[in-house]
Amino acid sequence: MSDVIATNQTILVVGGGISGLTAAIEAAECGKQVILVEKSPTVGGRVGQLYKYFPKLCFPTCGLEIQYRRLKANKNIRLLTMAEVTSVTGESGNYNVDIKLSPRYVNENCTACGACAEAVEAEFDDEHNYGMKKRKGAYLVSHMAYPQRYVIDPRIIGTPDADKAREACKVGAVDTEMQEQNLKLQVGAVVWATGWTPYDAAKIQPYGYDRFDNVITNVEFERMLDPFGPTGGRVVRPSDGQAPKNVAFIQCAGSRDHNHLKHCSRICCMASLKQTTYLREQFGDEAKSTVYYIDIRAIDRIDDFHQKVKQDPNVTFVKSKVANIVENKANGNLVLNGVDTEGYNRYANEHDLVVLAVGMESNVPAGVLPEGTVINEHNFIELDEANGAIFGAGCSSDALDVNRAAQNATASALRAIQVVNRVAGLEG
Amino acid sequence: MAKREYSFYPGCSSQSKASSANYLKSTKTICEELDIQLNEIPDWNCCAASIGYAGGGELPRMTLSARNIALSQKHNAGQDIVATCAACWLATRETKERLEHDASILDGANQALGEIGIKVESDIPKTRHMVEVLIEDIGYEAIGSKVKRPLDGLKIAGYVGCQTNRPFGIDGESFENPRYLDKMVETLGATPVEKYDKKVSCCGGALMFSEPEKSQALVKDIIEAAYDGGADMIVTPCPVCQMNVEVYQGHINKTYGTKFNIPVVYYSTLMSVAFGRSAKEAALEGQMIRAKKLEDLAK
Amino acid sequence: MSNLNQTMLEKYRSNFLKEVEANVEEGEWVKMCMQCGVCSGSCPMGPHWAHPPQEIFMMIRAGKREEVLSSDSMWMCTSCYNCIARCPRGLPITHIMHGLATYAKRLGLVPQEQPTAKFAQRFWDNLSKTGRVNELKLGLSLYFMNGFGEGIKTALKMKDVGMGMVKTGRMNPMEILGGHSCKDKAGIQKMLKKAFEIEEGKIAENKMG
Amino acid sequence: MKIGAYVCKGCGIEERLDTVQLASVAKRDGKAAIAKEHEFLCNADGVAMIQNDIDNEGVNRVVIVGCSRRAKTEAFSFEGVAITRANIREGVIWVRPDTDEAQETTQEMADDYVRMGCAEAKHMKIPDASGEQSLNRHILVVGGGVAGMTAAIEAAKAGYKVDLVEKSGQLGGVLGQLYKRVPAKNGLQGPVDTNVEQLVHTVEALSDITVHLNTTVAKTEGAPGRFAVELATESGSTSEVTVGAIIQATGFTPYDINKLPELGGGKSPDVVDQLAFEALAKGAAGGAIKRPSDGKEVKNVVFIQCAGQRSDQKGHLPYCSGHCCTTSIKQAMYVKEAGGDATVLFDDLRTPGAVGEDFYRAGQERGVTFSKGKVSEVQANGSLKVNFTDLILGEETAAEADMVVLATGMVPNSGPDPYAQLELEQAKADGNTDRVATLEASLADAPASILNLDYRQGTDVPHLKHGFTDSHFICFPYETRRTGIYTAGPVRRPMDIGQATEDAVGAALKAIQACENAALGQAAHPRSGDLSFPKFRKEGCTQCKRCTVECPFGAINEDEQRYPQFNESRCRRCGTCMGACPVRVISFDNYSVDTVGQQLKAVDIPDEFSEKPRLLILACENDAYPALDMAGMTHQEISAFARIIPVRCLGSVNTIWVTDALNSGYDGVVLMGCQKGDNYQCHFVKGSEMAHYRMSKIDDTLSQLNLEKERVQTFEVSITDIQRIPKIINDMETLIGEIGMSPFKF
Repeated sequence: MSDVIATNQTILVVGGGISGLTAAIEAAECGKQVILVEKSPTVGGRVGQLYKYFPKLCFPTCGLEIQYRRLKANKNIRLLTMAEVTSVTGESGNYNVDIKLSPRYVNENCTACGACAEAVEAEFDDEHNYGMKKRKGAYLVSHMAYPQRYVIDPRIIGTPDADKAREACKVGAVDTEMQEQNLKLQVGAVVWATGWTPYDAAKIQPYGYDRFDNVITNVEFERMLDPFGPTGGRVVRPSDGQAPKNVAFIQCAGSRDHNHLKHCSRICCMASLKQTTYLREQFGDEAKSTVYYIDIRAIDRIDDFHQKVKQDPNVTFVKSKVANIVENKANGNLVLNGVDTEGYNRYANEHDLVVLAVGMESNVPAGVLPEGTVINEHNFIELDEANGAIFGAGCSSDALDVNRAAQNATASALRAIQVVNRVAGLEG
Repeated sequence: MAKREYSFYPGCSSQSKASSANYLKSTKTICEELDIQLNEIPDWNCCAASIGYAGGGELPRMTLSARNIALSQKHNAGQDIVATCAACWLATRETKERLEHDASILDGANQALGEIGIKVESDIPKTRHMVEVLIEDIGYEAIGSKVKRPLDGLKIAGYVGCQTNRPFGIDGESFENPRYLDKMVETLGATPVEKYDKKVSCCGGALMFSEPEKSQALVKDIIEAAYDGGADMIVTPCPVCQMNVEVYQGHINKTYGTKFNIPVVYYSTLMSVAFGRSAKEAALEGQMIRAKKLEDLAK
Repeated sequence: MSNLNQTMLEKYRSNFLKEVEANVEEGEWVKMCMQCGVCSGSCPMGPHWAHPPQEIFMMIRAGKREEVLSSDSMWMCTSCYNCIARCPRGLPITHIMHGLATYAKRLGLVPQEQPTAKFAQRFWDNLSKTGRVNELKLGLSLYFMNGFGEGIKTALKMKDVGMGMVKTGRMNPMEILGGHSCKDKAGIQKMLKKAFEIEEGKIAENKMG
Repeated sequence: MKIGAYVCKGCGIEERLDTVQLASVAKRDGKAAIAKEHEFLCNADGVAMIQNDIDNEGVNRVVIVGCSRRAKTEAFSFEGVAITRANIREGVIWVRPDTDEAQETTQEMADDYVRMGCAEAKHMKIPDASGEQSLNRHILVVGGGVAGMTAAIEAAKAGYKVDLVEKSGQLGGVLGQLYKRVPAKNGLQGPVDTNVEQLVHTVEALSDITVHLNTTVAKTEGAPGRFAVELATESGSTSEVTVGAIIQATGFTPYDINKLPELGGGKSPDVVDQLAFEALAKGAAGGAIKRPSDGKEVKNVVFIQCAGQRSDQKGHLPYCSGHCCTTSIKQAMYVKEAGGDATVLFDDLRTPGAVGEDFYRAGQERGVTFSKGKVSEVQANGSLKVNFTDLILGEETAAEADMVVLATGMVPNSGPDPYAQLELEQAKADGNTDRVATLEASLADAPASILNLDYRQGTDVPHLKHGFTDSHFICFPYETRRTGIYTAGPVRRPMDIGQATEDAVGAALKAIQACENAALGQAAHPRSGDLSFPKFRKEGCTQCKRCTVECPFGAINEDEQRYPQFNESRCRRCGTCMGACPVRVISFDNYSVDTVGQQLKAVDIPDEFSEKPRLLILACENDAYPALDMAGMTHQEISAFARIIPVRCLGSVNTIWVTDALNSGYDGVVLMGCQKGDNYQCHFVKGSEMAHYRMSKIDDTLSQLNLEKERVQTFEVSITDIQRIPKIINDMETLIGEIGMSPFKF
């Protein structure tokens, strides 16, 4: 990694999700030098785990393909995967950054032929599928993974599996001796786009995510629709593999709640509306959806999608925060207790699957960014003079949908460019 | 293990010949076993519980608990206040927080206390439930090591109820599925009822007196769920829960044609038996519905 | 009492919310409710409330003073704290319900024969006399709170319970002759008297204010 | 020209195929000067081998016989040569069973791909830019509101010159009319200063920004890097600026409350919209707000959300304007601060994100009353009475108010819809008088043009929906159908001040990028960096205008002799013009009628009785081709008779390819493009749609050849159709089995 060249005129983009990719590519296509670091083995981030986007119901991988092509074609971008920023110090135009590079145990010779995966036996929870599925100890994160290069799970290093992987590789790409490395870079500006993690549903105790099989999260629901996902593209009840026909969507699961995340996560309303259409897609008229909400936040022109779903006779809206869920032990169904606040009707509704619309927990880390960086109580990076040339982008700046994240990332790229252009001016 | 001392607030119901006298008795027994010394707060008074609000407004209620706190500071300086009754614990702990965060309450309470020449000093002692002492200061392991008579073969529903669970609860436990009674039951060699989904449902509390039918309906579900889980008995950390769930089973049977007859015991009773103490020391005679299986063990 | 009601009525005519904020325990929280309804759904007595908490908060904002204060809803609170534990806005709902009940009582608006109101008062009288609750007297006073005839009926109905309690040494017939008490009875009463004065004083201020 | 073909033996290719034969096919049929095999072509040694041939053997056409063009791009990127791929890994061995029976056809498949690769290479040129425009680091911003000023400032801060054009006599726009604004930062705070003066001051202070007040754009011609813009002042004087890119930030107009009489709009001076209420608040400057009718201090204000919006009623706005909830909360705070009472009647309270939800809580803390209520009527006789259904308490009720504020929506200030203008022209040509009438009527209502583009396809930026000039793409908010022209703020999409500011910064970046790209002759996204652009053979051109009309980006104009002007820097390189051209005079250096046509002709066509049909698959490189790669990765079986050619966009498919294929004996042709229609997924907007249209016309050709029309089929596919796409192809093979082989085999 000694070949990574960075100067005060280089822009560091942290996070290879849709926001980081956008910021990096847009800056690079303005002719700027960019280093893009991603903690995981592939770029693509959270959107790579989605089935469709609202409101167009188009496929995220389609946009990723374009972004990857722009990325491959652009010589101004240096991509580092399995790279984690551990410290940023300094001031605008002059930051020192420490980066920890975890070993992939697979070098650039890899042709993604898959021989190593076939050879290895050990299996682990597949992060890409939120652990709903197993993957091999040697694996390609997804078919869309970029770089298109396999990874060896560190847990098989030192086991016979590691040797099997090495022997299976005809091109000498498996290097079990690879070590962790630390990299020090000097850069002029930092675009921070480390995205979000779905809020831990187990913490929302009344909904029993940790106790009831048929209570799942919205992100897990997305994975079910992937033909190569944990359920082969079919929506099923975890408890018995049956097709759910009466699904409840619970909004603000962990959002707008002082016991959990105080902020509104913005995307969850639209996500649930979108997911009701998945049920339509799979079960036609047989599928009923009920959305339990406080306020439906289908902001601005995409409200017409909300109106469209409202027209669907199979979708019911109940203005109510569900109080608690009890399992019907006989059939694994779930009884939702609460009160419909419109006119006050008490209900105890039985559903065969419950989808928790969990919100976004910002991934902005503690103690990595320079002292004095303004990070608000919701753990988002504010746009503030005091932050020098550290710019939060996408869901590091607020709870944003993909479109606004990409928009915001484009803006962050310009702010970074202003800094490095100023530096260039000074350095001549 | 060195002797542990606490400033003890027994509460009205655990006085001799009061509704939870048996609770106090068995608590004393386990304290002997576990080398705990309870120093009763001299001349403690009622906490007004959660039903005192109609007669006493905010300040009078707070003042009552403030008196106990002040007396504890004066006579049991430096000791945590420990209560066995959920209501006593909750009222005192709530008062502690209001006194600490609401200057006008603190001032008002101290004016009132001034009438009897005492006042609440700064740094109010921690106010804890006996269960917290057992879990945090003693620990399941130490408790397990005291077991001489494992409660083999007993299946027990851990009914936590409300006020030892909300709003404060026991550290590290969740509101909806606290596990500490189950862990306790396991520690004592018995089997807890898993997925006991009435575990934290309300028994009606004080409304058992004013709204008996409504409250008994709640109790019915609590008992039913315990039977569904195959429980031999129910264990609880709260006097109100114990009384409400135990003593009205006859009435409930009349109203609903059920055949309930399930013992409802305190964790302290279970522990006393498991620790090899006599039926008397475990206060088993205090069971309106005899806990036969425990009596047999205690023989 | 009811003249206090008049004064308050006049003073806050335009705005019941302000009245609640000024005079009800934790009343300043009412405005923070966002009408999600989780409290109503979580309440064990929910089915028996005329108006569950979230609706009461809305009614307060809508200025439905009579309906709220004279309703028996808040008297249905068992103090299970479910609502507090779950409220996404952190409203101390249990305490607000208690506060509303207390305030309604002060203004003399409690519905006739509201059993919990009566019991709660008896509980207070009982404890404030000696500083400790005398369960027997409390029990009996309770049975007879709806008149003598009723009382006998209830007493008979409760006989088995009473006997059982006595048999198991958890009730003492002799308590009728006094029973448990704090040593410093007098002090406790002085203390409570003072506390009341202070609280009444506050309300009085609001009355002028 | 010298072709080097390099056959990789790695990834199991050697085990499955006769690579010696592949190399000889490259030499014999592909006319490759050099054909080499390598154990593992993408490793350092393999790459060095190729580089050496380029440096020392004069190879300038490189054919990589191995993996897909999407794999190993870092390894196979050689400067100054044309590169093609014969995809025999994902495209052949991974989609064919490893059996003895399959061996023969699998080898034939690979042989063909080698022939096709060489044929393509032979007809490719190495593209170079036209040099039509030089670096012009100068940007035009239209609109002097918060978005426009921000865009100007941010572009200037990045070192670019800006001309800021404002129609009115002063900068500030709507922001300038506000008393205070909703905070952009988190925390339970109230309204904050707009700081509009600072913003204006900054604009005036920056020497790189030239402000033009009372000015409009009279004419815009040219292309990114060389826009010639004529500015006209009220006084009539004009001046011209030459800019590299344009940002349109013309904002919005509040929906007219006079259209809402049921809500008291226009019935009482005390019923106002949000902007009018700002004016009153500004007047009161922190004191009690006085109501218009009688100057009485307002003690009690009711705010009605979603007034005339989120409604399917005729004349109302169907959408939500996003900002109105927080705006009403802010205004309710004004009232509270002055000691009054404020009630917000809402349907859904929309205060998204961290800042939004904080502001909602702040409003509650300050005692603003929120009721979920549906207003039926505002009675305006003397005092105001708002009749509404309280949805929580479930009752009909009413609220007295000193004033009522209607939260009406945003109407975008965009120019007329260029496609309506085009359609009008077409209708006139067709003599469709009714259509002409309706279109003329609608255009008469349309606002005056903003940019007055001198474009073949209309005077302004195309609308997306409801008159907003937004991007159609979720991943690409700044996708524009007029290259080098970007819209920002509420003209693009309904939004609040915070978002408008962010939006302007992003638009500034895109404008800067457009200048830089133009200077290098590079394409903008999605074909970023592409240097090829359409060239045409003038002598062959029949001036049919199809290219100028069908270009999805309005890039092509017509010169005075009515020949096409391609305007390289407006062009997005999709090839739709090439597909459109009936006389096939349009081509790109590295992508032309020949580069594809010669590939399909290079395929070996067995005779009619061989039972070896040939299927030509033209697959869009954006979605269909990646899906095919993933079909390979997941080992979906694909017919051994398919020959797949990636195309830039289905819009670039010239029907000659299909007729050539049929004439040369192909048995079936399958076209695969992206979703078309309103929810189009085509990255070039209309490409897929055009292709479907053109193919619908091909039936005549088929019947002339008297072939069944099922032999040619067009599909809409998506990148996730990893299993469906192979099925489509295999179904075609089955179909041919049923209807029989083509007789056109020679």
